[in-house]
Amino acid sequence: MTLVVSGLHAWYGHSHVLQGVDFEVGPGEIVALLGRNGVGRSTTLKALMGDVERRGRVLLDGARIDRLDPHQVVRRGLAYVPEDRQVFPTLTVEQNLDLGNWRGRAEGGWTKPDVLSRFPRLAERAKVPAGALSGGEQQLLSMCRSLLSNPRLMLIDEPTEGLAPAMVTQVKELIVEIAARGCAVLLVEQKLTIALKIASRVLVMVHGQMVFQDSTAAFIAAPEIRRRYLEV
Amino acid sequence: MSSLLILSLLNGLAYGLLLFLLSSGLTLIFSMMGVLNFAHASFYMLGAYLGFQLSAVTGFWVAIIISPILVGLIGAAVERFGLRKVHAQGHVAELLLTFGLAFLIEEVVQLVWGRSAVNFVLPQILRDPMFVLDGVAYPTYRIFMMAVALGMLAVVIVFLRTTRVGLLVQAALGLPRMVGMLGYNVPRLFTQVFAVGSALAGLAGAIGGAVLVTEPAMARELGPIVFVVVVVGGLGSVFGAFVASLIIGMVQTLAIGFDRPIYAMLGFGSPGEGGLAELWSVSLAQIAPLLPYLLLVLTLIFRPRGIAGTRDL
Amino acid sequence: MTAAIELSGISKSFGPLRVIEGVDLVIEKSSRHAVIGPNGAGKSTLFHMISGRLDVTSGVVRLFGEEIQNQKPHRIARKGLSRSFQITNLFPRLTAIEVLTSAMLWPAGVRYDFWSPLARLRDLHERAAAMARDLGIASTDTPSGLLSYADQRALELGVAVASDARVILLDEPTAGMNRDEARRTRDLILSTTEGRTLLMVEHDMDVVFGIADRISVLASGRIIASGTPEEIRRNAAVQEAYLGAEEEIA
Amino acid sequence: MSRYLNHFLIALALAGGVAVPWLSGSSFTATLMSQIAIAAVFSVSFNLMWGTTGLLSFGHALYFGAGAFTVMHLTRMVNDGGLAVPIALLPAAGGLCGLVLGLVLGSVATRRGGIAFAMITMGLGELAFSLSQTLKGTFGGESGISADRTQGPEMFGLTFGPYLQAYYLILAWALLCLGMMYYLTKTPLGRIATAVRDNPERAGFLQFDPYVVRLMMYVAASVFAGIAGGLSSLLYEIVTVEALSLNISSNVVLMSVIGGTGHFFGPVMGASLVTWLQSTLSDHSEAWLFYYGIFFVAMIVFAPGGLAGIWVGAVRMLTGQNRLAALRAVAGRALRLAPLVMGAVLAIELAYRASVVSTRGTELHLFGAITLDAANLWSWSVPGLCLAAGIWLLAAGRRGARKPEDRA
Amino acid sequence: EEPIRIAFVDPLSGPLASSGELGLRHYQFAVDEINRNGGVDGGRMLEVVPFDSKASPQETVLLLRKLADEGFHYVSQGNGSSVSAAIIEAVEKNNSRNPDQTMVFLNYSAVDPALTNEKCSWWHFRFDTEVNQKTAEMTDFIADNKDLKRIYLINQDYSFGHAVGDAARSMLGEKRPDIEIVADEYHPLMKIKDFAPYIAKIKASGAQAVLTGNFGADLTLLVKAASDAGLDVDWYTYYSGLLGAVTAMGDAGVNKVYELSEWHENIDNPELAAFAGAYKEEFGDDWRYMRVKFMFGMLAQALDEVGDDPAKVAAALSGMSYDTPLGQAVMQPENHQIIMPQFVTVLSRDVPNDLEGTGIGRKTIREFPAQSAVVPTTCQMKRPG
Ligand SMILES: Nc1ncnc2c1ncn2[C@@H]1O[C@H](COP(=O)(O)OP(=O)(O)OP(=O)(O)O)[C@@H](O)[C@H]1O
Ligand SMILES: Nc1ncnc2c1ncn2[C@@H]1O[C@H](COP(=O)(O)OP(=O)(O)OP(=O)(O)O)[C@@H](O)[C@H]1O
Ligand SMILES: CC(C)C[C@H](N)C(=O)O
Ligand SMILES: [Mg+2]
Ligand SMILES: [Mg+2]
Repeated sequence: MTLVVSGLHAWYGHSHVLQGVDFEVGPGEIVALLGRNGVGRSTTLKALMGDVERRGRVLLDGARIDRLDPHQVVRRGLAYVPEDRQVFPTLTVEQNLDLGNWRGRAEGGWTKPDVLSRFPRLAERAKVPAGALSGGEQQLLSMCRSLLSNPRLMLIDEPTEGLAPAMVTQVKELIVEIAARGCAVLLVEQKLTIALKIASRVLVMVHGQMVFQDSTAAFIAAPEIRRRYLEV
Repeated sequence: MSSLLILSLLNGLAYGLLLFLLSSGLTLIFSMMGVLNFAHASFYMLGAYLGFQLSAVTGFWVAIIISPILVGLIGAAVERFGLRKVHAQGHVAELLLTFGLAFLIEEVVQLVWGRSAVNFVLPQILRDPMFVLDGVAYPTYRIFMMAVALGMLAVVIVFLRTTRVGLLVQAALGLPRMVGMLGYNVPRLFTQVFAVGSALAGLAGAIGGAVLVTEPAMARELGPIVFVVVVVGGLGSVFGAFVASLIIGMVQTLAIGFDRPIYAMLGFGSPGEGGLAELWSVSLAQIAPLLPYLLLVLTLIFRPRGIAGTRDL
Repeated sequence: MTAAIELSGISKSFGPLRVIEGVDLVIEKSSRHAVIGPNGAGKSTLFHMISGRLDVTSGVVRLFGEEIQNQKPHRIARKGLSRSFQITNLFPRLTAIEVLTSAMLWPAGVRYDFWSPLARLRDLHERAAAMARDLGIASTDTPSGLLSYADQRALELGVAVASDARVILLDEPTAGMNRDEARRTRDLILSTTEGRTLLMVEHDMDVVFGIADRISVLASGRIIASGTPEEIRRNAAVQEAYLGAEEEIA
Repeated sequence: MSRYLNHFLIALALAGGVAVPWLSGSSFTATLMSQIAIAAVFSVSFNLMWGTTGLLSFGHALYFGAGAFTVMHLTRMVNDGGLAVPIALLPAAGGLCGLVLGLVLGSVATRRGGIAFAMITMGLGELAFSLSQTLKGTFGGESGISADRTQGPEMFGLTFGPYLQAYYLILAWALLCLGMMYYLTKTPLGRIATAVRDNPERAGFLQFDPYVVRLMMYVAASVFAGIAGGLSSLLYEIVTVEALSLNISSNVVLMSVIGGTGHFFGPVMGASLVTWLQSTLSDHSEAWLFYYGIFFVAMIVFAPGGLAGIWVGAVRMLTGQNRLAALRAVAGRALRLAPLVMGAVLAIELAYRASVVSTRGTELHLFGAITLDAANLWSWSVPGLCLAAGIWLLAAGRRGARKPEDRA
Repeated sequence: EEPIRIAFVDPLSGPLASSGELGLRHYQFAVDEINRNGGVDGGRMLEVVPFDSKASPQETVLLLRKLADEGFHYVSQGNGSSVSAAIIEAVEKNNSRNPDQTMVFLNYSAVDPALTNEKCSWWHFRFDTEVNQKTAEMTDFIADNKDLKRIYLINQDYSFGHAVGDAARSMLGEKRPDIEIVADEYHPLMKIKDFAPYIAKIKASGAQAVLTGNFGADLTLLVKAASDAGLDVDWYTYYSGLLGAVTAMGDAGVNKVYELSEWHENIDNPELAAFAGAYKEEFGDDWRYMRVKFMFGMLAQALDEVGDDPAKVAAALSGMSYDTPLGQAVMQPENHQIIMPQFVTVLSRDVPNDLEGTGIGRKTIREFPAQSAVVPTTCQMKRPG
């Protein structure tokens, strides 16, 4: 799987948020998308999904997916974990997970028993309406739900927000494993310590444009980038 | 048991089941999509008129199959070109749209078929008595109507149990975009659900129109009662709607059969004239029409989730 | 001297699920107390029970010595308790100023008043405007539902501190903020809660250690440790249940 | 700027309201404008619940009807000499009745918001309606009860017999009510009501009991609806159980929504337009209900902010930077839509004439000169051509519109 | 010269619309005839202008105000006694408050007795016999049926229906105390869709006959339900000749359904038959209300006598005698109620003319002269001025 993005623009009404973004994500890679608040990282993910007004070329293994509706994009193998969790509050944890598995059957990869055994808390709460879960639990659920479609590329937005440190470690391990099992990850993450630890490449964004694109090592080696674009 | 009681019970059952047939579609639409579809009874009316028109060409049996399909298609169009456009503004906008639609459908029906009742009659085989009880014939069509309603109940329940449509729609209500981003075509799903719900109304119309009367006011009169059934039955519960329909059907029918002034029922003498006397001398049949609404209000106060609902309204 | 908040033996069950199991906790007047703990430990649930959003299954909650468990939120609020929510819970069609004045009405002695014009309460309006400035809310005349996420979080905090409540409960006030914003918010919390009692839940250890003078750790519905920040940092059980590897704290 | 424009328009509307019936000298105009004034009070009172407090009521006719019957019964008492109060003051009793009923029923209805509230009010409304049909002694059955507004103690030497006098009486009451309701939205209760509308639970954490807030707003709405009902019984001098029916309840929803529930004056606009349409359109076309329905649906789909929303947009446009360009765009769109609308109207009119319901024969006369005959197939080509042209223009316009691809 | 306009105010929408439209067609046809014959008052034409009463008294009151504004002098209505009552009051108020613009109300079909008794008005003229008159004649006829022992009264729950029930009960009680009235039932107006529960009750009561004033859907559905249930009783009705009723009853009604009316399709009078035939020719449905023709005849007579002045027309109508082809009709001056000959009919297949193409029509089995419609009145007529 290779995702190639070129000249991606996006708008909210009249505000032009993405102004020509180019980048790539290779198979099995974890790519961290960094930037200050409000530079358009979440919008980039939404634009890939087709959830905002957009223009540009997005190629998934050579096929254009930039004119598709979100559900069609998902059927091509992308999955999305939104920053505000978006669990279905009236459905139980289990039902939430079932909906994630749109293929309707468990094949190879990730299955419901898989994720439930990995996060016993979710298993305990299987029959509880997702709206009653604690903030952190909802975050986990949201991620597991998207995972069950066994995507080829996952777009994950701020997965560790509101998680306790111990849980953060678990999520970090999960992401690493997702990638290890062959699914590429495009990760938006506030906490640099985590992002840098698991990502193989780093994208830095400022005002709707990419200003840096290189390996993690190169990023660490260039502290001025960090100072200029990430710190206030 | 007196034959009047048996007949009243049977009539109540038949009416209740017709109500159920009509409201099962709304239960689907309302509890799944949250759309308080004021045009639902209008789809019922369309089903009746189309059934009438078609039966002249194709005969009754084909007509009661095609008519619901046509109504379903109309429903799909309404969802696709109307509701979908206002969906983002919330349920009230949807409600108001269907409200206006009910208006329009009534006008169109009058334009095409005139302002008085049309002569929609059942085939003779259904009009023949099924049995005769104490000199009163019980026509076959009532039994037929009951059978269709029970069949519908089974179909709907199986449909909801075995598919995840119910879950999806419920999820999509609050977070349609998220459902889309899990790989489902939400707009199409809504259209389908709405079409199926409308088609059920159409079926009720095709049968009910022939059994009762097919006339332009039929929608307006049944409109509010359908909501009572859905709310009393409980949001999301087809079975609840079934029970509620039966209760309302029975109450309405028995009140006519065993009409009595209130004071007499409570064992008092005649209250004479004036003052509160009027309230006392009201008879059971006279208050029958308000019983469903009383039931509605009491349900909402004391048991907001209805008879078998899964969540509060 | 009575404590600001005193929980004795409170428990919460949802059906068969026991989420809080006999928590005892004393929050001294004018202290800044943080509750930390793993996700799903029951921190928000605890807040909900104190503030009246949820009923307690058993146990007693005292606010300045008075029992308040199972009372309606507005009754508890009137006794001098105010809170914010982990998941933004505002008035989307009101502007920031309107939201803040609404929060100031009752404390200013204006109740279900339908006879005097709002416009006469000029000082209220000015205080709200000043507060919006302090919170760094960019636009005060757009509906708050259209504000950016960070502004909404700030407003969430603002509503909690706008009233003159003596006790303030903050549920993850800095969630979703980057480090600088979190730092700014920390200062804001410090200044606005001056002289009042603060109880907060927070996962950002910078903020916790920067604000709290006492910390309690909640895990699986029980308090497993309570103490000063230093004691908590050193507590092995806490390390294991919550903090995980040391590196993440920094 | 836009503020002054608004004030100017309100002043203009007021002046028109005072002068027009007097200048026109037509009792029908006076009656129509009385109806509008009553409808305005009624729909603004509805909007105190819906627009301000977020409570959608499907049973608001209950208070309108109760007020109307109360005032009617009192008027009869005055007519019979059993009560010596100037009839002009009686609408206050309608308000009082609304107050009492609102408190009693509201304490049940406002426990819950949302759809539950909508359904419970619908239930209460239908309950009251059914009950009133049953109690023929009090409500007069189908024929209703009637009285004479001129038979009673005089006030300032006025009998209120002539329609113009009656109109000014009603106008005075209406302005008083509208003023009070406007004021209410500007008080702390009004503010908190909007907070309750947006998020009742959180309002509770601001120390206000959302239930009390809802109840107070509900009662206020009931009071003014009761006064509106009382005014209607002065105007018509007859009330039937119709006044309590779902028709009235839904009509007030329609009027408020068409007018726009986001603005105080939206419902006033809606009430004016709808009342005017209802009483004049039916004279000009058999298809008036059809047009009314289409208009309503079109408003919902294309102008969710209602008339007030359109108005605000228009003011913004007129006071904005490129007002000429905007005006040109609007004019262009109107021109493009014209053939479509014309074709549709012609088609509808012909369809009604061709249909069984026609009471006017099959001929349609246009501008005095052209005659179309619905029975003649050729006549149908006229609307046909208009529609085709309209659709072509629309499609062309859409093709010409800027696409997102062309931006940036 | 301007035509003389008559406002026709009847339901043209809603469940009663078909009755209103039927009336309107009758009006237009009757007026056309007069206009063809040279109009009235030395050559002025008559014009019928339809208005929708929406079957609502309140709407109608409003409408009347508009009519006054637009200078209408003649208002006519028939469907719904409650609307008529409202019109009477509104006309009274208008004529006293607005003496330059008086109006006359011509009622062609609303037959609640109150309208010419306690609610009577100088400005209201009723051209149909009211319930007490009809019932007096009908019960005379019933009284002759010696086999009848048990009768069931079922009527619509509003002023007209109650009038029928009350009249039938008291008059039957007087004329045939031995007949048991097994029920005096009232059902909601135009709301019942399924009369089966009522039929079960009628059956259970053991009634041999049903007397009902029901009209429109309330009659057709009642009879339809009875025929589906195989209920075998005689029907005494006032409106079974109206739209759709005969079609709905079909053979179940033959020799079972009796009706009282001022004319029917099998009366052997060439002039009226030709008139009805011409109507059928033009509109394709049956002429039913001969009283509409009589009413316009009387109006034309009044206009010819005194010209287009409503006050004078009212005075001329009051007490007017008019020669119909079936005998003399008189507008009683003491209450402005017409008296005219009436016929009791029964449905039969054995008739030259049918209704609605069913092959079934009415045939006379008893005639009542105009005088037998004279019943006492409580009206205290107040002449204006
Ligand atoms: N729905 C929206 N409508 C209008 N503007 C929006 C909307 N969502 C985001 N924006 C604006 O677009 C810009 C980019 O938003 P985005 O959510 O992509 O930022 P981000 O980089 O993810 O930052 P963060 O998540 O830390 O706030 C911001 O300025 C934001 O205010
Ligand atoms: N209505 C409910 N039914 C069942 N379980 C519930 C309900 N409400 C809360 N819970 C459970 O109670 C536990 C405590 O939740 P709470 O929100 O208090 O956690 P928390 O400590 O605030 O966590 P976080 O830091 O993630 O916000 C969770 O595991 C949650 O699933
Ligand atoms: C036209 C008629 C059926 C009207 C009815 N007789 C009434 O008086 O109300
Ligand atoms: Mg983001
Ligand atoms: Mg929490």
